[in-house]
Amino acid sequence: MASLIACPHCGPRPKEEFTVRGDAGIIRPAPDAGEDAWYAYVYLRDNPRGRHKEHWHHTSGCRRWLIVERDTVTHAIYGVSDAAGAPSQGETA
Amino acid sequence: MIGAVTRDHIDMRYSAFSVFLNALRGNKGWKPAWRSPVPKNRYDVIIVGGGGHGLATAYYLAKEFGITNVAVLEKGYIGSGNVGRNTTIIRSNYLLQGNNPFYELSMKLWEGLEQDFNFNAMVSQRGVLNLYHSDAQRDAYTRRGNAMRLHGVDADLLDRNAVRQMLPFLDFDNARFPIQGALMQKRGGTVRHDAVAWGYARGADTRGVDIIQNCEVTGIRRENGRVVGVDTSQGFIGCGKLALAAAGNSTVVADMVDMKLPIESHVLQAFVSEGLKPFIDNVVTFGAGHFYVSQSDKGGLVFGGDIDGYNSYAQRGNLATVEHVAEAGVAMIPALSRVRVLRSWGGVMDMSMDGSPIIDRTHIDNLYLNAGWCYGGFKATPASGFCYAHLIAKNEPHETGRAFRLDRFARGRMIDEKGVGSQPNLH
Amino acid sequence: MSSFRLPKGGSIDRAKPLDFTFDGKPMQGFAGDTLASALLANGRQLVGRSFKYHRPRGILTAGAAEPNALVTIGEGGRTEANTRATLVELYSGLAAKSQNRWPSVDFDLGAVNSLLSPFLGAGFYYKTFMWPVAFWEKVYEPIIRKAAGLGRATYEPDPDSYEKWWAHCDLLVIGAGPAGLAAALTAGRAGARVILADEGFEPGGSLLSETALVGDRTAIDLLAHTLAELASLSNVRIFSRTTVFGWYDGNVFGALESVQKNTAVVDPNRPVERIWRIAAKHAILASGAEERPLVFGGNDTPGVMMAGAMRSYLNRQAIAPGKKTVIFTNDESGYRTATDLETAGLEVAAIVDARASGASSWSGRAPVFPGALVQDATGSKALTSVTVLKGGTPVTINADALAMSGGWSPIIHLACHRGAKPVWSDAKAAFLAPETLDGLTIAGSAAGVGSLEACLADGAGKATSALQALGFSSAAPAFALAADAATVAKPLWYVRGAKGKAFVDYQNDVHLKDLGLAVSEGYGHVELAKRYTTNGMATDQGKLSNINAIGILAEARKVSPADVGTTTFRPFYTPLSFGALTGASKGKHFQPVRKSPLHDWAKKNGAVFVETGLWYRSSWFPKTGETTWRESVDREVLNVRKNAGICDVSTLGKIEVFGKDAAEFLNRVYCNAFLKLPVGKARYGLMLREDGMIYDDGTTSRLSENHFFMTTTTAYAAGVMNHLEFCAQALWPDLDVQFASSTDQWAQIAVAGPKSRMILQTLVDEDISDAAFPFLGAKEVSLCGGTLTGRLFRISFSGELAYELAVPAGYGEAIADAIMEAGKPHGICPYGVEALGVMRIEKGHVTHSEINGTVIPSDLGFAKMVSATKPDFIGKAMLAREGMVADDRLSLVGVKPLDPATTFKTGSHILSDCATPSLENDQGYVSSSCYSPNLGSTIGLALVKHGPKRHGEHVTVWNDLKNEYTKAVLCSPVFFDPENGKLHG
Amino acid sequence: MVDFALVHRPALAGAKSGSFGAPATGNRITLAALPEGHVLQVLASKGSASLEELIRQIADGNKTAVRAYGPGQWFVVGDATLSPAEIAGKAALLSGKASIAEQSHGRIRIGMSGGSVEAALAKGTAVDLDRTKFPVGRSAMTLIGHISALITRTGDESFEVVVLRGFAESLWDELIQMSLEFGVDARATV
Ligand SMILES: Cc1cc2nc3c(=O)[nH]c(=O)nc-3n(C[C@H](O)[C@H](O)[C@H](O)COP(=O)(O)OP(=O)(O)OC[C@H]3O[C@@H](n4cnc5c(N)ncnc54)[C@H](O)[C@@H]3O)c2cc1C
Ligand SMILES: NC(=O)c1ccc[n+]([C@@H]2O[C@H](COP(=O)([O-])OP(=O)(O)OC[C@H]3O[C@@H](n4cnc5c(N)ncnc54)[C@H](O)[C@@H]3O)[C@@H](O)[C@H]2O)c1
Ligand SMILES: Cc1cc2nc3c(=O)[nH]c(=O)nc-3n(C[C@H](O)[C@H](O)[C@H](O)COP(=O)(O)O)c2cc1C
Ligand SMILES: [Zn+2]
Repeated sequence: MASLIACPHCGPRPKEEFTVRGDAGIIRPAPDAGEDAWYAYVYLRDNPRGRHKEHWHHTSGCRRWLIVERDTVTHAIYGVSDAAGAPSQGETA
Repeated sequence: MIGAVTRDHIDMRYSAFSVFLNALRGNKGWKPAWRSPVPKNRYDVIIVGGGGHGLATAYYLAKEFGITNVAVLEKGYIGSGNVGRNTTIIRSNYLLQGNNPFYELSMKLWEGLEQDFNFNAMVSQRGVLNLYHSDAQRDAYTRRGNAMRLHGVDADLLDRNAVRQMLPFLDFDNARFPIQGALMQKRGGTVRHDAVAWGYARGADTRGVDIIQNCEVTGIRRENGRVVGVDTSQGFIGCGKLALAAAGNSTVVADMVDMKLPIESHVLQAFVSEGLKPFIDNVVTFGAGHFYVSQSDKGGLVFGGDIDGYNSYAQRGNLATVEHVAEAGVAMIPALSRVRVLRSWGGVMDMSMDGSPIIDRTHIDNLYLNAGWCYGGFKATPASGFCYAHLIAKNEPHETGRAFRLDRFARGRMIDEKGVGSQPNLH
Repeated sequence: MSSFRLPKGGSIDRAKPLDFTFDGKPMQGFAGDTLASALLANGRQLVGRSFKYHRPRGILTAGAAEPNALVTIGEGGRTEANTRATLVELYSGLAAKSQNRWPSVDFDLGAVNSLLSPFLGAGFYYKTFMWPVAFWEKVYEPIIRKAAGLGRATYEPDPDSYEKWWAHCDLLVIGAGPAGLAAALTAGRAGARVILADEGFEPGGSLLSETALVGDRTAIDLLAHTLAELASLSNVRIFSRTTVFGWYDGNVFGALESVQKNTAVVDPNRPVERIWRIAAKHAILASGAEERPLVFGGNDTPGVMMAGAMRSYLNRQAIAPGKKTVIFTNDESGYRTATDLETAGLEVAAIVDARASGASSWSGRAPVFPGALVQDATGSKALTSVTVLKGGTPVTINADALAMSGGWSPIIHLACHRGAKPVWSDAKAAFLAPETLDGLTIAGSAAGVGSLEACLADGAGKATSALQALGFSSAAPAFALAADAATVAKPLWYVRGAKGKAFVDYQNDVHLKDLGLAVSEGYGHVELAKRYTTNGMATDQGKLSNINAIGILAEARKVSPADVGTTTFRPFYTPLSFGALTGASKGKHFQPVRKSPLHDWAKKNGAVFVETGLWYRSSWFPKTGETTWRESVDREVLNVRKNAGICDVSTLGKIEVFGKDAAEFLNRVYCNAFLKLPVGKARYGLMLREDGMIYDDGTTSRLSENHFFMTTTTAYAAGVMNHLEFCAQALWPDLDVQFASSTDQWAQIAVAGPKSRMILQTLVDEDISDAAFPFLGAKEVSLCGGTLTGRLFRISFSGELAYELAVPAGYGEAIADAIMEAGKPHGICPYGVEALGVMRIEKGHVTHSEINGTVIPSDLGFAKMVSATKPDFIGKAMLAREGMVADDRLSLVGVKPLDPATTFKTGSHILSDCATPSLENDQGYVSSSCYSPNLGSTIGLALVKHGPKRHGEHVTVWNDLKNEYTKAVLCSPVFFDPENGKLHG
Repeated sequence: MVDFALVHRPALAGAKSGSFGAPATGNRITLAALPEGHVLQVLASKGSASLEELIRQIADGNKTAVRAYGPGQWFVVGDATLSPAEIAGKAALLSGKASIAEQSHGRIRIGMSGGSVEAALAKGTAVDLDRTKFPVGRSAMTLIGHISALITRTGDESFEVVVLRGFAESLWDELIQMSLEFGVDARATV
């Protein structure tokens, strides 16, 4: 993976154009959710062997945050979508 | 106190003399460096992971604490993990109070290790230089160097000319980011990675520890809140205490007891060049890009850079990172341009949320955790094994490792050398 | 002497002689020679010395697997060590040198190691050199290091250039032998975008040395026709001299093209090497097969050669291997070599065939010994005789050449770069790549196919199915189906009872006994054996040795090769220069340069520049007569505080924030309140990370209801932009907010000092009196009588009455000039980041020297800025943790020496007065320091335990690195104008 | 107020001009600094329906004037310089539906053309610029070497590159480097 990521807006692009943030499964708790919830949000991530969803930012492209679903063992990519659900543009490549 | 020493051990002591003797006997006399035992039904302590830390822990449990009914379970072959694939740099040039004494203890253990476990691990204190290229970096190294001195660790701040005299082949004349100087630790250096695993394995084995290869832990059995044993590819094995030392696979094993860890697994690549006559005598790290290099005793330039940046359990990386590392290499040493890179590989690292490790008990009272070593765990091997053995034997953290607590994140007591926070791929 | 070159034959161009040297000796070859073939033609068999025992070594192969013929070519910055002579295309002026020998390759003192060999068995160094302790670094290691290694690298920089190139195709074909050509032709005809890459300097692979007929045409003729048709197809690109070195995720292949490695005169407009990143929808690996060496005594004696290589040198370069050749073979290919030798009129003394059955058919003159074995080859620097075990009895045959063929191993290196494990096939007696690989198909002998016709058919067939999957339904195979005629022999891993050393890994001097020792010492696992003996770890990566090592381990462990398995195939297929991997990004071009719109303005005002990230910033403006930077900086500081100064702050990050929810959004990303910031006002904002640490700071102004203008620090501009986009897109997609980076749109100029208003008013059309435009005012202004519109902010980093004026970048220099002009009568001067730094320290303003990722607002005295009323903002929740409220946190204080004549440096630690230096007694450290010309003393900001409670306490500022121990006092971090009188002036 | 002439300093004023690289080849590359006219960054407000039509109205009519580079994000470029008032007028036209960020000085346009222009650019970007995949009018925000820029195909053998002002000179040098083997004529002044 990451040699080429198919950005839903820009088409296949190399790793150099992206910034990886990590686990896209974590959801920001409510302000009053309590210490444990916040600790979990800030410090605990899914780290599976296999299928995993991550936040990738197309920094040198459309500047959209994407959700890349991939396999952490084979590096196969199952799908890439816009984190805010923006519809994919007629991809350019 | 000294653990049990078997006759076999005495016979097989390595020395110039034993090499000579065996040569005359056509080298037929050598015995296996460690046995390949069938697992017993139960051990007092089971260590998951036959890497540097697991094997060192077993060695010190036997040697320092007399606990010899111990098994090290390794899913592959010994050293198949990061201990067998790292760039072998050892140093104790840390900034923070939690880290600095621990890595210095490790350095002291390295300094006596080979005679201690009777195996030449080629501990080579050839000096580590961290280059700086800006006033801000110099100030940060001044702070770090002084922190080291406060603990009696050797540190020197070199200016541009001093560095140039030592390493005239660095780019001093045409650099995009001119070298201003370096923080040097003379006692830093390199160690032959495989030999560390083998030396500890042999040392532990001769003291009665069972080292069981091709034995993957697939499950952890619990009865009324305590661990009673592990399911493995070689069947169930019971234990009194279970100690995890699975490095890059730590969260996978922890998941077996539904324990979530503040750790992500990332791939870090390393590289070796074709064999060359002596080219560079020290360990040098670049300050304006991700690159560090030393020369192995075989002649290969061993070097590396930064992690690829995405979660991975594949021990292989990405071409873009390879190119990035090479660019930084040539920026530091222009003459590398015509040197050929022979091989690249990757290892899976347990990146923690503050870049520092965890050696601690867990919510299960006979389950122990050793993880979160990031790039830095090879140099830590002896101290990690020593402190972890202490924790397992006495159920009390060793003084020197006590900052590496699992609850420090929840308590807001992070040990963050880089100051980048809970973003593992930046540590 | 050229006796080894036959008078006729081969594909060399005898009309084009090429002069070169070897170890300084002038020699001649022809166009079409490799360095290896040219050396052979000149009777140079002994070309190198081995790694450990310094044994004389000759040329063994004709390709990438060469373990022996490693030479150093080129001079000065072009010196290249460990170069395979077999891959070097000969050119005139080539200078080659042998390696790892002293004084010469013919007489090498290192050879005494051979006598010591019993003591130098595998891993001997792990067992000794441990005493005395101090001896390792001082004595043993230097000796080992000097002995180890092969060639010597240069310290001179490389004069040549490199580059990288992306390529895209439907089908990448790796290898231009029969299989690859057939695949490429099939795909080319179907109209697919095809790239055909081959490492050789001419395409054709084994066809180039093939004498057999294909149907009714010669192999050479077939090759010519195929290449002609491919050349006529615009959708096909042929990359010669291009090695595909790695297969990466996303089906991207890395390839190295050597562009100008075949000439002594380098055209500076082109690179010497170029890396291709090839994005292929599908690829066909037609890399061929490697002939297996046979493991017998003295199998490394110069004159012993792979049968296929011997045949290639004979047929391509008309090289006679010697006068009298013995063939030792375990399959048919030995006979092909024998045939071609005899056809060329050379004597084949005997064909020693390990197979009891012998050859299926042999009509040549040479006698065949079925079921016989070569046990030893003898000769010190060149082969003289061969001992053959025939019907159990040894017979000696005089010979000066020995061809060996142990069978063939498919070259599946690339197929295994992405984690696939090879599978052992008893039928093929070889490891094959797994059948199903996404995006890659193996064809030809790389897939275990034997005969030429079958390889052609296989390549064509595999291409057809690959193309159909890609939607080229029309694709039809370019060659008809053909049965595989080749037979596969039972492998012969080694010959028993050899007297001499039987080498498995030539380059690393690993011999049969070493592998035995590894097994008996418990290192029998193929990976442990590799590491313990170093088999397969040399520059050839075991292309020849691994398979035999596996066979030998299998026998020693009494299991099948399937159970032993292979070691891991890793990039690179063949070694790759740093230069190629680096491309054009070297020297000053290592990273791009980012220039402020005021760069040239600063330059013409005499600025001294400093790298700040990718930017260059002006650090001070020396005046003639000033000899030290301190002089200039002191003057700038004093002048700004007395009169006025102008400073380029364009590198600060600037972000336009738009949208109905812009205010709500900013209120959530800053820890202080922004919701009610009035239009026309600026506010200092603190941005936290979710873990509560301060991430960045800066002023943000409200230009209109739904339009804010945010500034960030120079270093964090990009990071903050990413962070804002994450919050907007991933956390709160429901908010209507958009961002545009306008850092480069604006030239931003700080004008500071008591006279700054007077000066600016001459340019600004609107009234900027304190009443009309008070502290923290922010608005669009008209400049110079309406000629230009800019943005004016009344903010101050220096603590003076100060403004920041933003104007469209292209007019930055004009406006800066105008300000200088207007300021002249008021004594304005340009000042740089150094003076700025001094003034901000005097005022106790923090930067990233303090905001280092481990501090929270209260550490820096910003506790009151953290909104208690906002329900939520990034970082709020985590601030409650015990460690964050603990009172032993390091927090901000000022520090100054008791004796102004003394000084201290940033990075020094703080110890309580007279405390013994230790980590336990460490109280904190100096985060920033400077000489303050206003206070006439060094001053510093420090992060210290209980800091604010300790003002007035005497401490030691401890800088052991510089033996500098300064008595100092802790104080308020605001050293200058604490009442901010000047600021509001 | 001081009397002074408002002199505009082009971003590439200091960049090198002239002919470089291989002597005349059929496929020479031409590199030209384009007029620092207008570059407007248009950002769609949340929930705005497709704005292409509206945005075309604020452009100067040139067929490659509007350049989409991501969802709800466009650059509108042209040779003419626009006064703040003119830009305000265009903003009004989009009011509520999209915002305009003035980037006329922040982004620099470079024209690149010639027989081997695709090949030269392929040394920098991973975008497949093949004519069938990347037709005239198509744009892509991408990395060229280490610098990110907006590439637009403006003709069969011509592209336009839009880059941050601060990086313009660096990119200019890189583009020349990438073109050397084909030969390049570079005009840094409009
Ligand atoms: C490329 C690279 C370069 C590095 N460079 C340096 C350096 O220069 N200096 C430095 O100090 N550090 C370096 N490191 C870090 C260092 O190598 C590691 O932190 C350290 O080796 C980890 O400890 P370990 O040796 O016990 O890990 P490992 O050797 O990885 O041991 C963990 C073992 O656990 C086994 N295991 C995992 N799961 C199971 C299971 N379920 N059952 C059984 N066994 C299991 C694995 O197979 C593995 O053998 C580097 C790391 C890498 C990857
Ligand atoms: N069993 C046998 O008798 C036997 C075994 C092997 C080969 N052969 C004969 O050899 C021929 C095999 O044809 P083929 O096309 O399969 O192989 P080939 O050897 O003819 O061609 C392979 C080509 O790929 C190139 N190559 C290999 N790796 C490369 C890489 N990474 N990058 C770029 N180029 C690379 C090689 O330089 C070579 O030119 C047939 O004629 C066959 O009869 C016979
Ligand atoms: C310090 C060090 C030096 C190495 N030197 C060599 C070398 O000279 N030749 C070689 O082929 N591999 C060398 N390697 C790489 C190993 O062959 C191997 O790739 C690495 O240990 C990872 O194992 P794997 O590739 O089997 O996964 C070296 C590795 C390390 C850690
Ligand atoms: Zn994109």
